[in-house]
Amino acid sequence: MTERVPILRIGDVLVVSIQFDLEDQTVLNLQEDLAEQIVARSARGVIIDITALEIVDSFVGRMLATIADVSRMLDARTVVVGMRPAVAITLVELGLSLGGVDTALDLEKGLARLRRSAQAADLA
Amino acid sequence: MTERVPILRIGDVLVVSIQFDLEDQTVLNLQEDLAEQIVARSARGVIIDITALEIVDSFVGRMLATIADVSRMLDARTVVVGMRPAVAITLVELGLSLGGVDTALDLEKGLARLRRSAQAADLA
Amino acid sequence: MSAPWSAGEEPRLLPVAHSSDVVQVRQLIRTLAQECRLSLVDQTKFITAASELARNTLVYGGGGTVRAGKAEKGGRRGVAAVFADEGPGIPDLELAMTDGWTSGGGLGLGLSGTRRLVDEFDLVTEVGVGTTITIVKWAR
Amino acid sequence: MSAPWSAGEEPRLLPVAHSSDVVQVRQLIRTLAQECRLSLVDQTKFITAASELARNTLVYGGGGTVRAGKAEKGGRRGVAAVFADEGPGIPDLELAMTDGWTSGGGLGLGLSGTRRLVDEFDLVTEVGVGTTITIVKWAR
Ligand SMILES: Nc1ncnc2c1ncn2[C@@H]1O[C@H](COP(=O)(O)OP(=O)(O)O)[C@@H](O)[C@H]1O
Ligand SMILES: Nc1ncnc2c1ncn2[C@@H]1O[C@H](COP(=O)(O)OP(=O)(O)O)[C@@H](O)[C@H]1O
Repeated sequence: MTERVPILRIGDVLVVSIQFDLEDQTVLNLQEDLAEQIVARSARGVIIDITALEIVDSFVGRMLATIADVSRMLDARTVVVGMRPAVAITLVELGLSLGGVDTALDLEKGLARLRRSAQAADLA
Repeated sequence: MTERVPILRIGDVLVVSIQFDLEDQTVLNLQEDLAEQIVARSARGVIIDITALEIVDSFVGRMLATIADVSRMLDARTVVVGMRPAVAITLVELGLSLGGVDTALDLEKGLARLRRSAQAADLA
Repeated sequence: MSAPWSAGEEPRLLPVAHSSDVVQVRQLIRTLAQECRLSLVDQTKFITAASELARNTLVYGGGGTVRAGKAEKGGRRGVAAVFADEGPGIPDLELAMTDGWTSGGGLGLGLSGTRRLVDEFDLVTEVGVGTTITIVKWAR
Repeated sequence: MSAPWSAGEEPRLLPVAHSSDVVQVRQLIRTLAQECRLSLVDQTKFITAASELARNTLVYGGGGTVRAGKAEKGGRRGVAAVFADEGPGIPDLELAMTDGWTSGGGLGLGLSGTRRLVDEFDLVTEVGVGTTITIVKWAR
């Protein structure tokens, strides 16, 4: 039995706040749940808050990259917020620079980023 | 004998709704038919509805990317609509993130996207 | 690896000689994956993997067969499929398994990508003799 | 290399047989890294390295153990961890240590990346016998 991470909604943005050290299977479940919810709720954005995460290893790092790609294919944008400096340093040294993953310092800045990009898309 | 997928027209947008599991040759035919129709009907947009598709493998994924590229060169925009969440996850894991392919959740959103981009282009 | 077929269940055999056979393979695998109660995402991954490999059997192997059925190992249940051909074989497996490498006009994601989509992946190939690939996905 | 355990300190032993054990390993290593007063960045690097290796022990080694404890050598203090399994071993170590190379569906960063994250890295492997990896991080 693996846990599931709750997915909240703020307007058309899905927000996931990872609050505890996740088992690999829970990470995979989250990936699938998010993809499903983007479509089910017509979400335009996803925010993954990793403020509470003390480490991000290659498994979780890969999930972040996958969610960014998957959400783009489902016409939503993903922003990862709250990455600790020590986590960023470690990820780079591990060899995982998460080039395709958009980041912001905190939830508020992440939401603002998504709002701006939604406006830009509506104008386009 | 291979089947051909019908191409509908809504205004200056071509709409293809893939309703069944396609043989590779049918996929190639569709690609060619679309390119021809874009020019013949002076289409400004193409919508490929894959709501009914349970899987998209690298062959079909590549067709989507090719149609997006070809239509761009013929001054039309392609939007892929109705991709299932499980398909998006699988494509990313397969290694095909379809970076150049624009997506929307459903036909209506896809048409709205094309309409906005046509307006933007007319203003430009 | 020989495929871990469930005892008492006969795997189904399909030919892969024509482009329409690849469609048949997808359909058979889909039925099996549902019967084995794979999750929707896992079904999708496994059918996609099978589609890639069946196309390779046809295009590069010059045709062959697919055997597919329920699998069981160490208390886990799932679905297995074996793609076999008597084609030219793969001279440089390391290369063929590399993302993006193709000897034809493909995207070069079939083998490498398929491996990521399944739980077990076994490839036996000999130049001039043929290629046999076994994949398994376990229900969670 | 045998791990340079501090005299009089018994390293802790944890099993790595299930996915949840990997979480336990991270937690134990975290406690030790804090007790050994590693800097925050060094703690993060060491826990991350341990997480990668514990997952490999589980996935590729078929399960095994982790011993972890305080370390001491030439006046330096730190934390050490030993990941041991009796799995298939690694046939081509050179290849396995290459950034991006994976025999499974991973990113192929576990071994190569881990080596960059720690101060000492020792890998002993024999095909058919198993794999033992020792890592150490010293407090600065
Ligand atoms: N059954 C097979 N028999 C012989 N060669 C094969 C077979 N399957 C794959 N290959 C070789 O491996 C290469 C990589 O295959 P793949 O990753 O599926 O990419 P693609 O199909 O796009 O070429 C092929 O281009 C081909 O040279
Ligand atoms: N404990 C182990 N036992 C056997 N093989 C291993 C072990 N650890 C790593 N390997 C092999 O080394 C390869 C590279 O490992 P790694 O760099 O961690 O990347 P990844 O875990 O993404 O495959 C693995 O794919 C596997 O073949």
